[in-house]
Amino acid sequence: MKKIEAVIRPGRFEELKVALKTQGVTGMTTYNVMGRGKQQEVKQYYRGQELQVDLFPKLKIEIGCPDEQVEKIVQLILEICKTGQIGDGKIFIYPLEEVIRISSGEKNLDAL
Amino acid sequence: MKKIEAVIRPGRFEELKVALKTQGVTGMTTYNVMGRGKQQEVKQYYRGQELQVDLFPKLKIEIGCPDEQVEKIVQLILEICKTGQIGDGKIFIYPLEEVIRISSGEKNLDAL
Amino acid sequence: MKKIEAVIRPGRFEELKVALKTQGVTGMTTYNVMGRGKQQEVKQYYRGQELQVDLFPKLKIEIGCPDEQVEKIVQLILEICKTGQIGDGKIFIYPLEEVIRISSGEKNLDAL
Amino acid sequence: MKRKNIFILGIALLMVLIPRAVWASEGASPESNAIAIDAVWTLLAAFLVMFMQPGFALVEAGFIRAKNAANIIMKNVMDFAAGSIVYFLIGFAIMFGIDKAGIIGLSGFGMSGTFEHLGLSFPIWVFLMFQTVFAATAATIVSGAVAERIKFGSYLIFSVLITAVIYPVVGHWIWGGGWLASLGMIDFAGSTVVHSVGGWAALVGAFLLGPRLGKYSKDGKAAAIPGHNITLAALGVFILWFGWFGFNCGSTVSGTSPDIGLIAVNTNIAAAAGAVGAMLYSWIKYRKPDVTFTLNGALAGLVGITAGCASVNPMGAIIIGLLAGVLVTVSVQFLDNKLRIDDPVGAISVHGVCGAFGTAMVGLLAVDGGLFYGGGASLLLTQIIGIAAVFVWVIVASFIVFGAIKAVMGLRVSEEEELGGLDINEHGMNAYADFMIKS
Amino acid sequence: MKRKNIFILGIALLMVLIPRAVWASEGASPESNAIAIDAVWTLLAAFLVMFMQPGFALVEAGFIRAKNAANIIMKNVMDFAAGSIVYFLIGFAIMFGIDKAGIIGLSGFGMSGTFEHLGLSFPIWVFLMFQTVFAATAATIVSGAVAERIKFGSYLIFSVLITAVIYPVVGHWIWGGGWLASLGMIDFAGSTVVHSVGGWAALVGAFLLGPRLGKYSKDGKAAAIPGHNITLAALGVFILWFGWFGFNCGSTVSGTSPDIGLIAVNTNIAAAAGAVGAMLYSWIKYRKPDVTFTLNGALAGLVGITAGCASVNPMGAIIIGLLAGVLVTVSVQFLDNKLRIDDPVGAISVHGVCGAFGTAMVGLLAVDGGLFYGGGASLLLTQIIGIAAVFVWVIVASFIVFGAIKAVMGLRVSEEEELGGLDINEHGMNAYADFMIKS
Amino acid sequence: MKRKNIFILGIALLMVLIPRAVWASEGASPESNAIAIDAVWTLLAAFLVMFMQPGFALVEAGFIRAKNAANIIMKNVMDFAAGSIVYFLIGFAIMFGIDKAGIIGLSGFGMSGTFEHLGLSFPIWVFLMFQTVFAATAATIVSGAVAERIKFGSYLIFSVLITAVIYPVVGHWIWGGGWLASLGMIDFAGSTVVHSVGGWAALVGAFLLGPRLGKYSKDGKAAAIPGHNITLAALGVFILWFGWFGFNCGSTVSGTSPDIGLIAVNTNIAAAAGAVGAMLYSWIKYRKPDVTFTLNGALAGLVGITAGCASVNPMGAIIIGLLAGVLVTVSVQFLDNKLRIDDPVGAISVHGVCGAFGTAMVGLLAVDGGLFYGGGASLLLTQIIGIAAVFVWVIVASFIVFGAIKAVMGLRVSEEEELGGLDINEHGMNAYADFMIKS
Ligand SMILES: Nc1ncnc2c1ncn2[C@@H]1O[C@H](COP(=O)(O)OP(=O)(O)O)[C@@H](O)[C@H]1O
Ligand SMILES: Nc1ncnc2c1ncn2[C@@H]1O[C@H](COP(=O)(O)OP(=O)(O)O)[C@@H](O)[C@H]1O
Ligand SMILES: Nc1ncnc2c1ncn2[C@@H]1O[C@H](COP(=O)(O)OP(=O)(O)O)[C@@H](O)[C@H]1O
Repeated sequence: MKKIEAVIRPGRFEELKVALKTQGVTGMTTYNVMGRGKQQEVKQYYRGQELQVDLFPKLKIEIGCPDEQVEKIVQLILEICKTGQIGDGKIFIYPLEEVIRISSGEKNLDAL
Repeated sequence: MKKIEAVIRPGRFEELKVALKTQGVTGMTTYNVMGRGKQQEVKQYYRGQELQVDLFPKLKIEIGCPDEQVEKIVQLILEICKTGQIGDGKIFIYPLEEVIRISSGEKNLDAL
Repeated sequence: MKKIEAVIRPGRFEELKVALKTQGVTGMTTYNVMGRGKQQEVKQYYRGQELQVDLFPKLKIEIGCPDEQVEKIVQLILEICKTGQIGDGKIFIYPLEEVIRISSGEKNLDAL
Repeated sequence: MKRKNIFILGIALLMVLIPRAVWASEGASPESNAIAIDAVWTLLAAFLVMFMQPGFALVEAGFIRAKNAANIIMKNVMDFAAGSIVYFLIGFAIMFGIDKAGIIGLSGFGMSGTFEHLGLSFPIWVFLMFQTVFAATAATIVSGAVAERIKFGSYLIFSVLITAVIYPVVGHWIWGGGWLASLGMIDFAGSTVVHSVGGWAALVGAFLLGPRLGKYSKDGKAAAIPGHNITLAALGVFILWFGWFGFNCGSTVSGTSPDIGLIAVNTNIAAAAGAVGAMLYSWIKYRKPDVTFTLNGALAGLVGITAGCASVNPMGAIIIGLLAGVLVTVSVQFLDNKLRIDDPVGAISVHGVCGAFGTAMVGLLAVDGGLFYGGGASLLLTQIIGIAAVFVWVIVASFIVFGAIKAVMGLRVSEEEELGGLDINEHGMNAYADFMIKS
Repeated sequence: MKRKNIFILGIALLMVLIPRAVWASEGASPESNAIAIDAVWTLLAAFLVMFMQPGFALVEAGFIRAKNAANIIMKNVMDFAAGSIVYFLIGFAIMFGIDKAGIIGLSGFGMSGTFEHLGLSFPIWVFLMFQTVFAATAATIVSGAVAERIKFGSYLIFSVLITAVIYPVVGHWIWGGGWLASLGMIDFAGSTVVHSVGGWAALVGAFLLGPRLGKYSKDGKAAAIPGHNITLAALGVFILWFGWFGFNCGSTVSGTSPDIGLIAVNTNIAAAAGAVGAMLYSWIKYRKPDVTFTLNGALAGLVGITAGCASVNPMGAIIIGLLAGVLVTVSVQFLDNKLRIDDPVGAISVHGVCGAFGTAMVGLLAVDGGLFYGGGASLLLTQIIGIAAVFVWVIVASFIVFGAIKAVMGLRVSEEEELGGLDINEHGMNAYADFMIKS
Repeated sequence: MKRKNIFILGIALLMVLIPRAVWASEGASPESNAIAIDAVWTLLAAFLVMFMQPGFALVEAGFIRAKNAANIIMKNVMDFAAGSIVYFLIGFAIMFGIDKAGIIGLSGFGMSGTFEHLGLSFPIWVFLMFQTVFAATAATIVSGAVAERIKFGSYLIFSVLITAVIYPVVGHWIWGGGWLASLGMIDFAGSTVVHSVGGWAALVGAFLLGPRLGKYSKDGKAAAIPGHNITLAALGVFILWFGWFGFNCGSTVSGTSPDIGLIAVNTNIAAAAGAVGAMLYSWIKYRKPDVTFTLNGALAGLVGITAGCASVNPMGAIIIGLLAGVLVTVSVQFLDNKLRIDDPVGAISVHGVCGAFGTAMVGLLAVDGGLFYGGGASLLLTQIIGIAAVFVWVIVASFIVFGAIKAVMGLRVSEEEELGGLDINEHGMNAYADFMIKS
């Protein structure tokens, strides 16, 4: 099993969620993060003081899934979240050793 | 070493924290997330417009621990956070390669 | 590739960010967490009721990086975030299997 | 246009729009002017008192958790809305209708008939406006104590009934020519009439509901459940302080009264002393000056001075305020730890306890008739009788009403709804949709 | 110092600072006092109406998303600021200058010349102050409907022009001795003059801008975009309710008017009924009492009673309020789902629709002249003519102004700016820098 | 009951509760009515000024970080609470007691003795109420500039001393019959007396404390530390704007004064111009209209017009406002970047600098006596003498008081407490317990 972690533009999330659902992927965990890749700083003024904005609001989605679903999900994310501009986000894939559903105690693939 | 990640009902956290402490587990990192497993959408109305609520507030707990503690901690979580209803949450277990305590520079098991 | 996860004192972040940048490390994801290691509880009163504060606000930074950069980054974190007091934080290192840049579809080292 | 004809003035252009006879078309007289001053004063005071509604709403919202904020707001809006209508239809008649045996008024429902027996110089509407906002104040006190767990519908029903009946009966006794008025009880602006009534009803509500989930651990220790927005709660307190000038000074129902200045000073300085008292007490006791107790303390001072604001001097007001400030923190602790009655915002202590306290203090500190000023114990006794009578009536009536609601439709939301929050479960929304809420 | 010489009183010490002749140096008279009462009343009412500005700001801010909060706040500050100046320079002259053909006033720009034709007893400044805050109200209504997507600069220009021209023309027609005043139209405090003008301009603005990104899905279904702070929105509604007493009661421009009490009662009870109406309707229709509709309902009741607050009795006010409360929820749905005009805060429905509704209801419920009171249909007809004329004028004028702005500099921010929020993109900051904002 | 006997009216039922002789039991007269109008006006103005307290609290809270919000709120509550008591006991006597050598008043401590020398027509309490809220305003200005780092206890002590001594001395000089009053200085409602006093004390406090951690980088560049709630800050500005009508118009202490209308117009339009000035300036300079500067600009306009609100005409008010709006942004930058004095909310610039500026402008723009109106330079000179004298006194006195506090108990919290926030470290709680706070 793998954990897919995608950091995306918040504005893209709704569409992605719907698309994932049509593919049968409903399990996910999301939260807000601030992040930066190669995206450029932006200069702002607050009360006349320069303010380097170098972290941008992003949404992180975590999805635990069987190995064979990884590719499909990654494709979907690329499809929907790609605008081609820097700042689109990144996908990270980690090994996931064990999953347990708390309500039933089921494990691993049964738990996803 | 492993990282245990539990996504649970927020209302269960206080009790879990106390129980973990009695087992000598104090190290943990927590944050709020929105998530969904097989839990059903809920329909709400806001100003007369239908609003599909399909992400629910959960609390995520991360615990880095030695391999041999994993089972004990998972048992404890199951014990305390299980109501038997869908939405109870999930536990994910990941490999953890290295841990360093910043204040002392200690590593791995010493750092936990 | 590895994922470095550092949980640090929020007050140290600005300096760390600047230092990382001078080392060419800009990619990162950050968010607020509440956590505890061996740090002691603090007793507060709210409206005369005792309140055990046993989770403290911390900042979590995640950095995906090539294996060879790990050490440098860890050193930098230790340098800047270490006050020597308990509560300085912890660094966790995980295996990272794959990285994809959404804007270009590039993979792994190219995507970092 | 001659200067003299000021009564046919106004803006000539607007005159078309003014459909009714002006005050005294035959010209201005000292008498007509004095009436106008009284009407203007009373109305402006009424507006200030109306503005206390958001004050209450913010204090209550700020002191509870974010997941119930929209619900408490909604309760505050609706008790004023429903209360305004029901007081117009029923409450005013019970309170100021023609007296029956000193117990109740029974004429003028729906503002029909005559209110000549009130001997008002200005139109009855001015007086109704003023009394409506007072009635709403009594009702709104309850919502804080029963917050975070009472069903919205059940609350609304109680709210309507307190404004229609429970409060007006007390109002009649003390302000409507009833038996306590005859005894000579002094409750100038309503420490007892308004605040204690609200406070005691709150007590019954909180008692019947039981504490919020998680308020008491298995071993019975009370937990702190921090409020979600202290900034807004403080704004609420400031708004209440501001509105209270209307509450107390306006209770002269006369701008030509020479007392209005003293009443204002007394009101202000008692509030100030209440904040100081509560801050110092909490600083000593818990090693840090507690913010929410200080806020409660200011309100306690205000509630405490309300009965005697026209009877005591500023030194008396300072004493009342200081003591009320201390009393409220002691009382909150007592309810929390000893009685185990869970009152999230301290409404019972602020309004019930300090209302009674302030009413009693008039018996001691009234410059004219108070025990400490050589007036003997008779006023004090009257005050105590009044306090006790109102306590009994409100407790009994509230038990009946809350009890009946509980029996018929239930008072409390389900455990799951309480955990998830009343906002989402009773109203299908969140007060702060864009913010991450901590669990 | 003799009692009599009250006009040379004040504080002797401060006298140095009072540079101008006092009211009537020859001594107080019933006439001078009556003028003073009128001036005091009108000014205090003006202050209350000015305080409606933050009421609007909070309702609008609370009903939209956090990422646009500072921007909407800024618009509300600036429409009042710029509006105050421009109304002083231009608007007042058009509204209350010497009449040309019943259409427009054309004297007194920059408050020059004489305003004797107004027949005011108190100084013109008192009247200017009162009218300025009214003008600002009309302007501020628009910002809510065009929120979250209009360019700041474009908004400002429209805001200046509505205060300088569009609103004053209507004001002249109805309050400035224009043709609708001559017809006998009753719009006591401005359901049409102020609220409908704002509402119809909002309609044009929202229409020309188009809906916010994400408001309508590809299949045309309207999405809910929850507001970010319902507590503050509710505070805004309470502030408006409070300020509205100044709006309606102050429109007597006379504290010696015997009507002020009734107007206050009508105002309050219509707001109350509006909240009740909207709450009940939404409860029945959506199974849960909707908080934001209830808040809109209270405002709808207030807008509805504004025209007739001095003409109907409290029963009439309750009817107007209840119906307005229901009407506003129906209208919001209609705009959202049928017309697909995206009005984030419901401004068009609250002010435009309920303003027209309230004005029409005067024709039915005016105790003196209303159809239901045997006054025949003539008043109703006049009212409807007035409503229609104002609708046409405002729609046409707003189309021209908004259209010109759109053509010259554009109305709407870029897609990217809209997604990122107007706060950061138009003002370089966030309203809530320390908080995690949910996406 | 006869119409004439209006003075024994009121509500018959309530009469029991009114313990004191009414205004003039022998009947209403033009004189008694005029006094009543003055008293009513002055009291209502005092209430409005009191309401400025939450205005200050919200501006200050909104402009600082969330972790210090409860602390600043607490400071604002307590400076008003403690200030009300201490001004009653000491301050009023120093300000309005019988004059000693033009320097200080020294009679009437604790409101004992007579205040006949003030020649007031209405009871002294009315005047005390009005003056109390002014005194509190001066004190509360300081808290913003020293926010986020001063110890709570140390702040309280300074706050008490400014209200007890520093402010009343200035007040005596200019309003209490002191030497500046004799020179003919015009500071109608207190640009200097109230605002500059607060502003200069704030300057000393901020200077002695040093900047917040992280305000200046190692290379001395100033960092932006964004405020946590711009919506609430804007609400605070609106509340201040609203309360300022009481501040300026109420300073006639007379509702029968014919100036109140002009004062209101001047006050409003100067605030408007201040907002416009600051917005335009920041728009040009930083390419975006800065929200917090615009808010500061409105306040700057208000502070600026306060001295001359009864002496200039509306055109003058616009000029003062516009310039003050620009001045405040320049001054904030200057303090931040050149003087390196860290004033989180801009209090020194808004109140100190613009207060002095506004006072000086009276010398130019006073219709009666101003340089631009042919009045010569003498008034201007007097104004400048006054500004300078007050500056010297306040700076010296504040240095002594703040310096003594620093020596004895320290002014500043520890580095760790500052980083963690004053809320948790000084009061053991968080203002926003349920929200995730960004680091
Ligand atoms: N090396 C990294 N480690 C952790 N998170 C990263 C890394 N690079 C990017 N991110 C996350 O992904 C988000 C989007 O990155 P983006 O700016 O699109 O990356 P890039 O510019 O490299 O394509 C960032 O805001 C950040 O949260
Ligand atoms: N496949 C998954 N990937 C990531 N997070 C998940 C997944 N499944 C569930 N979660 C997280 O666990 C929480 C609880 O899930 P729950 O609804 O109890 O799951 P289930 O219905 O599958 O038992 C969800 O809200 C979500 O945050
Ligand atoms: N075992 C652990 N698992 C997960 N997170 C941890 C663990 N130990 C510490 N942390 C995180 O690191 C933060 C800093 O820990 P700290 O108190 O410095 O640890 P220690 O006291 O063990 O040195 C904690 O607030 C918590 O968020």
